Amino acid sequence: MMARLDVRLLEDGLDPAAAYAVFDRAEGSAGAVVSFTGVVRGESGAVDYLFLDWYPGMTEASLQEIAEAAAQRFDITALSVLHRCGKVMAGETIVFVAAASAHRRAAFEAADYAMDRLKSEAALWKREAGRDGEHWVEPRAADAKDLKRWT
Amino acid sequence: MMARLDVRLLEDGLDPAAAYAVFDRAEGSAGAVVSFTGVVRGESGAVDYLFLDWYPGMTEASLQEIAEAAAQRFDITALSVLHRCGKVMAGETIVFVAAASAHRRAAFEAADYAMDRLKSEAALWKREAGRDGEHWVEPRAADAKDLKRWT
Amino acid sequence: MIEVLFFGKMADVAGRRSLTIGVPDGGTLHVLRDRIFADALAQGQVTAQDIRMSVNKVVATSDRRIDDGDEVAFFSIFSGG
Amino acid sequence: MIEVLFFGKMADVAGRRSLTIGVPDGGTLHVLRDRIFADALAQGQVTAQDIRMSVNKVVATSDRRIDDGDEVAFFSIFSGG
Repeated sequence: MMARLDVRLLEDGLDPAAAYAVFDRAEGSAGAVVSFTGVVRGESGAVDYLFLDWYPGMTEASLQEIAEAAAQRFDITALSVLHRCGKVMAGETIVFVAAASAHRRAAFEAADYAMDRLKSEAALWKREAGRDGEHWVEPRAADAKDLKRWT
Repeated sequence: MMARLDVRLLEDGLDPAAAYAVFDRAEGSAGAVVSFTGVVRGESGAVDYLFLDWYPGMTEASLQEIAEAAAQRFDITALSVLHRCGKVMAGETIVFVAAASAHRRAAFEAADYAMDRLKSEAALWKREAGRDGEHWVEPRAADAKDLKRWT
Repeated sequence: MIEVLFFGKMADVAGRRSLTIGVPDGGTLHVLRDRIFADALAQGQVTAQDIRMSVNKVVATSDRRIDDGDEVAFFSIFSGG
Repeated sequence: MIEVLFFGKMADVAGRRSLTIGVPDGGTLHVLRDRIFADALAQGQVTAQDIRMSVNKVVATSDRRIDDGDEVAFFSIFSGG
């Protein structure tokens, strides 16, 4: 049976506690829920905000494709992928992923896999603004290495 | 720097959404938060409840030891381990673990490691009550296998 | 006197949750275990290996010496959470 | 006419977010890319490999044919989230 997917690209805020509460209420009875929340780190004042450029339609499709691949690959009952776009201030949540499964391992792996792919393959372009001005961020070598774990 | 640990054995309820909100508010700025929530599965009516027998003092110490080992092993800033004891009805949350870190991978691994150890090594004795009466549950082979991943 | 506690399946086997008892001759967990679980062991209801032990809330082996005032516990293998 | 969109660093390089243009002779992404980014490529501001492309929101290679009414986009490598 296909997992229930909730994939959203959000131009406004993302409240992880609210997202967690909604997901847990709807999907918690599966047995195991794993969540991941990522926050933009200020790096001791070096980063003021990120701007995530996005291509309406293509960016959502890339998130959806990653969620579907996770659901196909792991024995999960539900997966939520919420991702910010536009301006995200330091201290704000940029991404929330939650996976539900009857099995602890599948829930962990689905969330982990989805995050590794999102960090490398989401159709987003990240510009960092801070103490040293603004610059586009390239994919990091560490993210490419994380992604390789699944091949 | 030692991570902040919040380890609690709970005789009454455990609200995972409230636990998540508290942890995220206090620790989310680290950058990455991974949570795990485990719920007692009714197995289509086969299980009515679990009774988790515990030894006051020794059981808490076993949870604390697991949390400290996770904090020592992984680069995390905070770890929360909340575990029920006593009677836990089908559909209720039995365990909540959350880890915060600057690094996605460390947060995932700390939560995963803590759960694997809790499932095998927490000083608890589990009795399952349901359609087929009551019986003590032995550690599962799958849990022993999960635990071996960390050695 | 020592306080003896029972947890998990061993509470069922012993038919009780606690017991206050004098330290037996020899003063090891082994002797106490064999005395308390004599019937269950004789009837094969449990084996000696099934019976885990602690002294003052620290897991111990059967050769552990016990002293007056200690808290001893007998229990089945931890099932985990 | 085709609608051309720019994202990420390529919006900075092109100095714009969008452009409406007639389909060029030859009708491939390659020709359109080289025309739009002629100055930046000549000045070494970007290389042809840096410029990723899509047609109708699907990632494409430079030999992809484009037709009247298509939506083309040029962008830098995805940075991920």
